[in-house]
Amino acid sequence: MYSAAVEQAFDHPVHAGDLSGASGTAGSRALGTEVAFSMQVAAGMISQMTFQAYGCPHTIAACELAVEGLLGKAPETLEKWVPDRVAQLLEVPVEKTGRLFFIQDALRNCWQDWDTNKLDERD
Amino acid sequence: MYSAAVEQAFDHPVHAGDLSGASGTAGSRALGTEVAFSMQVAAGMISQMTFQAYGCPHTIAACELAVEGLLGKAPETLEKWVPDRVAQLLEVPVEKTGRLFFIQDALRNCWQDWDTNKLDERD
Amino acid sequence: MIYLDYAATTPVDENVVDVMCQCLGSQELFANTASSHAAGRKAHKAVEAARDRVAGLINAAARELIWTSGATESDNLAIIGAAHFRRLRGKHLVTSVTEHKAVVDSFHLLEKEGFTITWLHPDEFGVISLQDLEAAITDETTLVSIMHVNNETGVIQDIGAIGEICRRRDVLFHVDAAQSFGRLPIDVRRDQIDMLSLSAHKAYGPKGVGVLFLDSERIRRVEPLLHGGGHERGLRPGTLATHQILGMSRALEIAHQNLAQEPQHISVLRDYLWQLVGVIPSIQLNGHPSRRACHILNVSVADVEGESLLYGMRNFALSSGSACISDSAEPSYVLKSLGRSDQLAQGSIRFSLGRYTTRAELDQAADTFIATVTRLRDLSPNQQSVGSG
Amino acid sequence: MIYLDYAATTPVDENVVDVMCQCLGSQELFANTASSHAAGRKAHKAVEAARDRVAGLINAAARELIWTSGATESDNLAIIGAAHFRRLRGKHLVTSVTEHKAVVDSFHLLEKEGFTITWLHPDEFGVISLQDLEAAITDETTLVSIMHVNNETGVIQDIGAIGEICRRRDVLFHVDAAQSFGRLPIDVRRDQIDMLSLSAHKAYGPKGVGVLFLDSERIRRVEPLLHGGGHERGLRPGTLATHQILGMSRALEIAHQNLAQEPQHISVLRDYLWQLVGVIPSIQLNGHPSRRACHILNVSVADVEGESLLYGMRNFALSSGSACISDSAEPSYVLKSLGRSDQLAQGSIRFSLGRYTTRAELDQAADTFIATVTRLRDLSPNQQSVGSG
Ligand SMILES: Cc1ncc(COP(=O)(O)O)c(C=O)c1O
Ligand SMILES: Cc1ncc(COP(=O)(O)O)c(C=O)c1O
Repeated sequence: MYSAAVEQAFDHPVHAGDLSGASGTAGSRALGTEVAFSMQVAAGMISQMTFQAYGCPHTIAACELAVEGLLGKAPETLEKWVPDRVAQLLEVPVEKTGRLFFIQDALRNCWQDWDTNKLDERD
Repeated sequence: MYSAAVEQAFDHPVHAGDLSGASGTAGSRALGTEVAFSMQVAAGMISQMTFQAYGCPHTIAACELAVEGLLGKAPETLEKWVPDRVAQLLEVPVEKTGRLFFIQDALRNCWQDWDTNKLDERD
Repeated sequence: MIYLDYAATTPVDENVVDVMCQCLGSQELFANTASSHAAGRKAHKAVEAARDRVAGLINAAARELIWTSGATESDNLAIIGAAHFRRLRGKHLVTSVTEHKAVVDSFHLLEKEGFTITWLHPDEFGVISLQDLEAAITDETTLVSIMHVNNETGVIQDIGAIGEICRRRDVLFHVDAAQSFGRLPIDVRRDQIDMLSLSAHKAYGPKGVGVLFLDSERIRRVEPLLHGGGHERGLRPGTLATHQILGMSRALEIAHQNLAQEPQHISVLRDYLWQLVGVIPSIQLNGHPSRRACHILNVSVADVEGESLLYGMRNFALSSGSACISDSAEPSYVLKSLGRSDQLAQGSIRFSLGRYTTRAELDQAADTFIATVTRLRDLSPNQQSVGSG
Repeated sequence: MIYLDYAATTPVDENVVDVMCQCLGSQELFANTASSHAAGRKAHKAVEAARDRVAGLINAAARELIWTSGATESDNLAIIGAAHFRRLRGKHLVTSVTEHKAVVDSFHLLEKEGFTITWLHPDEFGVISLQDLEAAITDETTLVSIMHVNNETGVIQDIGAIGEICRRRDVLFHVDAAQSFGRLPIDVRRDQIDMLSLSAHKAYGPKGVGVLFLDSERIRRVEPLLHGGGHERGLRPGTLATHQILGMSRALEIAHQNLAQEPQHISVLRDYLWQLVGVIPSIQLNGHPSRRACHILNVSVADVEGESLLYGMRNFALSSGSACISDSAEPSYVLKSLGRSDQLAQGSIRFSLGRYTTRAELDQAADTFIATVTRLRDLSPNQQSVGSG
């Protein structure tokens, strides 16, 4: 039902938390899934990133893996993030893959938040 | 289902057979029960009596007991024979007591046969 | 007591008892298979593995099997469920008068509900004519149900040929195979069977568990008889009985493994018994002389009352008709349909042999049978049909 | 794995396993109870003795019990069978929305067939109002079905009072007592119950066997769901599973003997557990605070997603709703009917305790539960309902 990768990430999420910096959320408790990301960028790379999640174990684990994969990347990567690789790594059952789009949305929102703030700085 | 008395009489009927003498039958194979009695009378008493039966174990056992009870009695006893006592001794289930009336009929027929012959003798 | 009533039910094979007792005693397998926790998943896996194994034995896929409480329920679900689900397509059904009560009574219900049933009559050997069967099928026909092996006579119907006809005429074909599993090979694909009923307790498994096979391509759905919870694809609710299911699957596997030798061995014994008792004057074999499953020898003897015959054989576990109706004194409807008189139907004995039957047991049975018939005939009035008076 | 899912199913009591394995292994009891030979009669006697014993435990007579494949079948046979049989008298029926699926879905079928159902709603504690119930009964009402103990919350309905109303209004009263046997005394006469469903596997007996009680004075007949053979007074055909029936009777006898101590002992444990976990902020007890059977503690925690909660508790066998529907992700309809939000219904855990539960197990369960809730809450975004964008 739950792969070993889900179990590991669910039990020991090392990137759970909240940062000051850019942030993005998606979903709601009423929808059963609500996720939030926050990050800090340094030297054009994501230097710190955390997540918060209300959702099923697959959702929580997927957030953890998403953050893991994004750290050290350019912030633009957030915009292009798609859940396929994480879904595969975690063996997310098909009927649940829809939930991962909340992660995609939240990451885009996080990127927009960062992008807006960056533009602000240029002005 | 079958009492010990039925078992005993079914397995070891000592009065099975056919005699020359008065006889009476009742029932038929099509009806599932057919019984026949024959007897000889000496000194106003039934001196010998036998039965034949096609029927269920209760019927066979009842024939045997009927003969046992009638031997030594006056031949008129046949006319008044009713199956109650035999049914009780053998613990015949209620739904089967109907079959014992074939025995009653056959005994009456046997008595009539004897009675007719007796009358014949008188003439 | 010598047991010669394997067609009524079989003792549970020791290996099956072991499997069941282990399962019952286990700390692990008792959980509800519908539970999502680890214990539940373990029980679920065991049940699904059993489903897979049983499916393999009849050349079906696991998803095509429904666990039931026995062949009676399987027959009812198949026949009533399919007829109801297809009632808009047509309300004509075909079966035979020699089917098991579970089938006959399911059709009686449908008849009361307004379906039209064609009741095929077998020939004097118990065999259903393929011509009759094909002729019975109309545009309104949705279902044909014909058993594989008859429970009273052992007669085998040509289900392969019937399957071919039904498939060609696009009619569903249900087979009650309760008596044939482990005695004849069963292949639902080869024989083009759409629904098939099995029971564990006719094949050295536990009573109270059975299977219904539903061809996944041909059968979209049948109307369930029981409602509540989504178990078994919504077709059969109720907590699955893991120990029963594992027991059934073990029993059927063993029976299947034994297919190469056991039926052959048992039919030799059965023929031996027939050789012994066949010497009785006016004895008749009920059913087809050769197209019979290995385990049943059903004979009628003239001029002997059935109940006394059975009572004379009381040290043997035997039946004088289907065990399921031996409560009643009615002469067997199966034997009557072969043209036997009431007396011959009633004066019949079904010897049914099995895995543990020995030649010595048959010697004893034959001796007692011959002695009983002789004695009861000697005891009978000679005249036939004498009226009273 | 620590088992706290006794409401889903119970392990089979060792004494019951012994009885069943003996029966299965026996040379004597395997025969078909419908067979007239000595082996058959012996099996028949054993089954009838079991029927007599089980009847005694609920103050019924042996002839009033029908063996079934479980409470699901008992519920279906009682409800559908009685409604069908009495359809000419009236087509209105009364039940509640918190019944088990086997009851709910039986009524859904009847609704589709044209019966009118009044679905009673419980109060926030899960209790059905007697006023509501009495008000629902019309001249057309033929049947009321209310469960004794709810399988998700453990809430006890006042079946004595309902029985009194039904008897006075001359309406049949069916009770699903699958969860209450062995936890509360059951007396069909005192409580004026006309039909009652039991299942063995909720009371340390085997899965796949149950009982339906039918009051012999009040119920002339119900329409059978299965057809074939005359078993069980024509109400339930199929070869009786002797080992299952003897197992059920032994299990119910033991549970009945334990009535004086066991429920009391288990309710102390359950209260202990509530004391431990009740400290969690925003935790709610589901069901009535006191009118609850001993074995169930159902709680909802706010702001925690149900699936992750259950996953955090995965070393425990637990359920987050009725086991029978835990396959689906739908929030429990029972909890929703008590007014719980989707989240609270989904974020619920049913701890169900039993004969083998220990205080140490509950300590572990409570520790893990508190830790999991805390951790998941910490993990959650603080804001409620933030839209995307
Ligand atoms: C041919 C046939 N079908 C169905 C059944 C019913 O099986 P079960 O006892 O499993 O309900 C039997 C046996 O009684 C049978 O012989
Ligand atoms: C209240 C209630 N009724 C009926 C059932 C169904 O019982 P069974 O699994 O024996 O069919 C259950 C358990 O699943 C139950 O808890």
